[in-house]
Amino acid sequence: MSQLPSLSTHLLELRGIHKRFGGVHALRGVDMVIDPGEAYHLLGENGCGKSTVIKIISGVHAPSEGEIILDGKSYGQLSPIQALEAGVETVYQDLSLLPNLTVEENVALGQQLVSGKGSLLRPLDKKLLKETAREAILNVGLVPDKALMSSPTADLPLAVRQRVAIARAIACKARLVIMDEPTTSLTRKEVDALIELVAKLRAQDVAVLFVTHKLEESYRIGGQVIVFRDGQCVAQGNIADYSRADLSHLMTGREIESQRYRTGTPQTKEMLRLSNAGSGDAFYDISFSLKMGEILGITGLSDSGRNELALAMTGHLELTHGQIEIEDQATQIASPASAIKQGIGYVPEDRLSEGLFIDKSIYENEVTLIFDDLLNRFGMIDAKKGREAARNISEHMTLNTSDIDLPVGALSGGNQQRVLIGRWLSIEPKILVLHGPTVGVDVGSKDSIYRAVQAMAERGISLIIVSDDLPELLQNCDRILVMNRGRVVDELDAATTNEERIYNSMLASYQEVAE
Amino acid sequence: MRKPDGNLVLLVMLIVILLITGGIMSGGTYLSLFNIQSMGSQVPEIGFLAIGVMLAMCAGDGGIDLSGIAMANMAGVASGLFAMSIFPVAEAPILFTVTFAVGCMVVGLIGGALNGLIISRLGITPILCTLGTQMLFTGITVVLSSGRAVRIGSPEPLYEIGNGYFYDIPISFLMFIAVALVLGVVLRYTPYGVKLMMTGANPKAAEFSGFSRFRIVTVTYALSGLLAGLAGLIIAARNVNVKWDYGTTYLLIAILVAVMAGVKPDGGHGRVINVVLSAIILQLLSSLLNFIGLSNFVRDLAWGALLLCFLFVNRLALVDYFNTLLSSRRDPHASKT
Amino acid sequence: MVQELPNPAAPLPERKPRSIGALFRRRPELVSLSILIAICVIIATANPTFLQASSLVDMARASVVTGLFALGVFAILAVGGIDVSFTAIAALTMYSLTLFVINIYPTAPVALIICIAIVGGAILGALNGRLVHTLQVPSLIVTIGTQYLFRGVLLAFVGTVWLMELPPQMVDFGKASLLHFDSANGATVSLPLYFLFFPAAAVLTWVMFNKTMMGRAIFATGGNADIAARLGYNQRLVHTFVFAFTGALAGLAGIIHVCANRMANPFDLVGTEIEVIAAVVLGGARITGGTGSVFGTVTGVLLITVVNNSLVLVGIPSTWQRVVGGLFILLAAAFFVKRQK
Amino acid sequence: QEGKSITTVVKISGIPWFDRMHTGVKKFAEANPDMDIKQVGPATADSAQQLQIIQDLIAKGTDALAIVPMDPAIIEGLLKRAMDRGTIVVTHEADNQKNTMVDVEAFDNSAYGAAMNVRLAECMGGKGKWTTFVGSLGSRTHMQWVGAGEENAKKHPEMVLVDPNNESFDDANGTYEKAKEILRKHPDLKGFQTSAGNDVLGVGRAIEEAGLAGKICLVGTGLPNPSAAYLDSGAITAIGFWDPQKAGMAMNSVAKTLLAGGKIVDGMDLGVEGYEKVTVTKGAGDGLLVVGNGMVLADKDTYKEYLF
Ligand SMILES: Nc1ncnc2c1ncn2[C@@H]1O[C@H](COP(=O)(O)OP(=O)(O)OP(=O)(O)O)[C@@H](O)[C@H]1O
Ligand SMILES: Nc1ncnc2c1ncn2[C@@H]1O[C@H](COP(=O)(O)OP(=O)(O)OP(=O)(O)O)[C@@H](O)[C@H]1O
Ligand SMILES: [Mg+2]
Ligand SMILES: [Mg+2]
Repeated sequence: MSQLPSLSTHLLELRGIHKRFGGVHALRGVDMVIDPGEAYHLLGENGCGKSTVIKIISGVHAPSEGEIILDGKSYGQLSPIQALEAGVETVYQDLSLLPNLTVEENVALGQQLVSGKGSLLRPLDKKLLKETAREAILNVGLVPDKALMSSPTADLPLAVRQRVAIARAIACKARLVIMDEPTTSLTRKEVDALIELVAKLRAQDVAVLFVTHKLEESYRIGGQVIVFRDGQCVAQGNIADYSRADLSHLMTGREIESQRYRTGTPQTKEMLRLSNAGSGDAFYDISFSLKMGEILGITGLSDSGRNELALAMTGHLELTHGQIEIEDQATQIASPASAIKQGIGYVPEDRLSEGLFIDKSIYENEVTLIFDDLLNRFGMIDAKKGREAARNISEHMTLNTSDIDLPVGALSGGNQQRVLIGRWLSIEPKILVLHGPTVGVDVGSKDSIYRAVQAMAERGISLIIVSDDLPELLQNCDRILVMNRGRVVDELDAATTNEERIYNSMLASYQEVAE
Repeated sequence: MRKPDGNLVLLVMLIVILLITGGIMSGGTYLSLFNIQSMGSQVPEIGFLAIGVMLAMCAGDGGIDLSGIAMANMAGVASGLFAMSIFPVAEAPILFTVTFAVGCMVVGLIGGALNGLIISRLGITPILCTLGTQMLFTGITVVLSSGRAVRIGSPEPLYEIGNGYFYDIPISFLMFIAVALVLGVVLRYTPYGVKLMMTGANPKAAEFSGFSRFRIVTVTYALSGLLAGLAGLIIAARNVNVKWDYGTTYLLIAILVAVMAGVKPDGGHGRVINVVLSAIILQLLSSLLNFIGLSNFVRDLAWGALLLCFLFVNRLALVDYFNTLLSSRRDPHASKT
Repeated sequence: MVQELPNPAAPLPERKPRSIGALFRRRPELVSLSILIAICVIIATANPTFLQASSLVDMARASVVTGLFALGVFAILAVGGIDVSFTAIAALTMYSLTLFVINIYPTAPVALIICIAIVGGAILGALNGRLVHTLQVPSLIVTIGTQYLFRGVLLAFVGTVWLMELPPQMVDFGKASLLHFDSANGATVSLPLYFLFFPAAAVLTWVMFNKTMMGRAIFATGGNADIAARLGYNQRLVHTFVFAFTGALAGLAGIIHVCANRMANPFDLVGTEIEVIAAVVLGGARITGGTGSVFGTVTGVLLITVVNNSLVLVGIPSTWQRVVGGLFILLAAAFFVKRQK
Repeated sequence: QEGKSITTVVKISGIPWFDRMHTGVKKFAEANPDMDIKQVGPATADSAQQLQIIQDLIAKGTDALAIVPMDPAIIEGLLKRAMDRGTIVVTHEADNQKNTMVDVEAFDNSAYGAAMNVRLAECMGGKGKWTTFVGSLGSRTHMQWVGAGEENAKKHPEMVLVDPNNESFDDANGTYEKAKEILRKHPDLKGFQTSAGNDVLGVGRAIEEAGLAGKICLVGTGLPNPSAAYLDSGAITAIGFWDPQKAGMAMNSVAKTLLAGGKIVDGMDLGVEGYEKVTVTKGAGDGLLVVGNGMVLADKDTYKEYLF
């Protein structure tokens, strides 16, 4: 890696970037250098400013102070169009796909927008659009058939959307591709394809900047690591020179070791049993049972039916075959409300749109489920009782603020997730289904979420964790079910199995089923 | 209640300014007891409708109630015809009034519930649904009354509701304030109210939390209808007569009042007290213009300008700035380590 | 780049069955079309007079002003807004312009008058757009404000007197006919020249939406404005353009209204906005933005026009007309939702 | 009566009819410089708006109100309170208004409706299909006029009334569409009797555009100036009206008399053309009904005498 003094050799350089949002000082003097053809891994805890620095590079935010040097030219701030013109393409954390436009348009419109320097008063070249989109879609390993190209992105599963977003980034002549947590909903196979793609991009002298919480992927990709803490860059260097412990330490300022969290053991009472359950063509013949205080992991590729299974157990999807028994009583779960009434809780995958009331207070978000139980004798909500309950939850979930009147949106993602999980403590469900409980959450937050999960199992709640994060399942579960093409293909003891074993089982069986 | 509500502060300041201006410009007549009473008795009609609009907006998903005034007129006409067919006005004034008043509320409640059912069960967008029911209700009123005004008459108790005073305060205004208070409490302190606001803020999360959207939406629109029914009662009590085309301009004005009160059309946010103040402001301004004798076309202009001013002030966050000077600001991240 | 073989593990998006239901879901305007056809069949059965050429010509004529408004409203709904001020824009431009022509430039050619109307409407619309962009509040609120403002300015400062004596060239333009023939009772039926503006505007709108970057930018903004902004779509331009576009159409509609009626009444037009919005929504545009089509909008306009202009024909007495109209909106909307599910 | 105030409240300000009335009010003000005389009205045709204006005027302490109610029934309660407070109340176009001291009418409504129909029947030759338009079904005077018209038409057994009482909402364009539709449904229609001021303009345009001017008869309320072109072309057979200017002056004159404590008696002269010898009877309520002689029926040949 050459560090020449001249400006022009760097693709991009940030000097003394500060960013304030009202009273929040998100970035406190960031210096960073990006060179062509290199891969960068931007690491840091939730809320340390990673997304913010990216948004500054891609022109979404203007820095409060500092200088951006792009291709040797200095800017006080960039506009989205300037950044795009310079070849800075971004896959945002929220993907930033336009839900109502087709895949084709999402992928390829940007190219024509940029080549017209942002001018909108010009004709649209449909042919060029199709060609560009086709090529990019092929490059991310999707099949560019008409059905896909002409669907609105809102109709696609998350994993496909994520790849469409990546396709958009590489559809233009990119020189720097930024990806903010691009693999959160990708399965291992898809991640492999992405890693190959990155290698290809680098071979064409394109720089790639990753923001990620998944260290093992960063190690596989290699390149430089940039560590942020509290809005400052605390380290930059070759990733191979840092151990996991080093990085954790740099990010958090404290030691966190990887460990198996699961301590308790399931009780004998059977809480839930599915027999030959099925729903449409999403999943079939699912049978398993769950003991009191047991933690069951369910994993599989994104189209394996695991998401639908989670939804069906919690009243969001109708079960068309088989039956569900709760405490040996055959039952039906017709709606989320009925699931809750029967003691089944659900922490959805997408916490912002499905879980939290983002501009309502922490208090309201924590006691959401028990408003009807907080009544005093006038039929009003007993605020004292409610706040008591909310404080209790905050404490249990080790929230980093004691002010329960703050809007929940003011919390970082990890804390938000804790509120969402803690909500269920208020009704002590019999069964709690956690869907991707730590997606996009940093190490520190993960730690406290896992501890809280274990404490729930100790108290006799049966838990189901639906997740891609294999270490998470291994660290927390008693058993792990692997799903595939709508069926359970393997059942493993979490204490004795390992990641490799699960992957092999998952992929091997995938091919078997496919045949 | 923990943070002073910027909009509330603004509304209160505006009321004070209008009262002072009016007092000065009219040489005091504007502030005379008679005029204050007169203005007070004019507030409830539009006030009830505006609260109804607010409720619908709070329910989210493009919630709006365009059928308010149509429902008020329908309530007055239908309930009036019904009550008159049972009790002769002159002989049983109390029974008549009670029947009529209850009838108004029942008709409003049913009409509103119909809106709610159509929206939550059939999934029709509120704007289309209430536009359709607005025409339907107006049509029913026309059919019932053959398009003529229906004379409700003014038996003593009904007259009192519309024109009487309780310690110098118009009874209709007191009724309005009482209903607003009850609603304010309901929205703030009952599970229904809190759930309404949360559903409006994020319908999907509400569903995941097991709230019954069906029940919340139906109850909300039914409440909005109930308020329209009350508006119908007040109209009948004040004017002795009810008619299908009364108050056609109220449709937009009710929305104007709600919006000026800071109700978010996206749902999930709205305070009854702000709507009450906002309705009062509109009344003060409108009476002031009538007092000065300005052309009534200027009133339209003034309303438009006032609304845009509100938006500018909110945009520039002047009120927040003002508030920070008043109270020390909490930093959400202060506790972060 | 090297073309890579499709990854076998890539989950294919499941193909939607090509059923009628799926087709209706993808193309809601077909639902509107079906409703339109059904309504026409019903009316024609009730009174075959409906199928006369003269009634079709009458419908065509009656749809022009609503249609021009509706195309504008469609653009606004597509960008994710609602506009209730376009009727006030139309009223303000048409009245001020007519006043100007009568008093200052009585010999102005019609083409020039129309151009001024379009430009005038566009300027007022652009003001809306800028306000929506700067104030960052839903456009419904802003346009309620500007509706009052524009109408207030018109009536308080420009004038309230009806202008009955239009310059001859405007009257001639309103009378000029595209084709005319005599019906059975010796009455002349004529399709006015100004009718052409509606299809022309529809085609123009279609081109704008489907053949320019702006069209995509409008849909992008309607889908999600924040995302569109960070992807480099200039939001200020998009908003200003869309509202100006709607204003321009409104200005055009206003002046056509004047010429067709042979008088300029400043009290006209305002109050019809909700009906126009209903027409567009019945045409398949979602009130939340990002969807809809020109074809659907035209269908929606025809739907409303046919219903409005056939109640007497079908023999519904005045007293019942509102009940029927209201029920129609509800039924059509319900059918719509059902088919879309 | 030095310094006393009379305010005329019209249905809606700005429209030609009430602009014409305004000229009368201004004339009256010039003649009475020591009084405070004005005209106001709502910006929109909505009885609720008019109600508010009247209420504010009462609160302001106006001495006398001369009101042309949008809807007499709706303001009954308010007018009662006004009179209880000592405000003088005079109305116009509201012979059913109970709570008024004096209601001034330009003519007898039934006579007017019948007169228009006589003119229509004459034009139609006493036979053929005809129809009627009203501003709205709730408009009492309009319903009285067409009612009297229907009554008169019974004298001609061959006149057939079809699809009666179409609502025009005083909107020329809407009336035009509706007239076209009726002409389509009844291609052999021979006559229209209309009520609201704009109806003749809408129906007239429909007739003219269909090339039926002179073949179909149209008699209705309208003002000379706006109707001129259609009268000339023959699309409008005749218009009926009374002069709002005179009506405005008559109302103000009555109000002034009442303010001075004077009496309104049968056969008195209000000092206004068409109201030189008014009939005074008991009104719908406790007040009086004053009927003048202000009816005008004008056609192609005579409308030029009334240019407003
Ligand atoms: N739009 C905003 N308004 C106010 N504050 C903001 C905004 N965006 C970010 N911040 C602040 O900036 C800080 C950094 O946020 P950022 O989103 O960059 O974190 P991050 O490093 O991306 O976290 P994560 O790993 O969870 O994605 C946060 O603590 C937050 O307080
Ligand atoms: N509009 C906003 N106003 C105030 N703060 C914001 C805003 N948007 C984001 N933030 C802050 O940004 C921080 C990070 O937000 P972000 O959405 O990136 O979640 P996160 O902490 O990064 O979680 P995750 O990694 O799961 O995305 C939060 O602490 C939040 O306080
Ligand atoms: Mg984040
Ligand atoms: Mg981030």
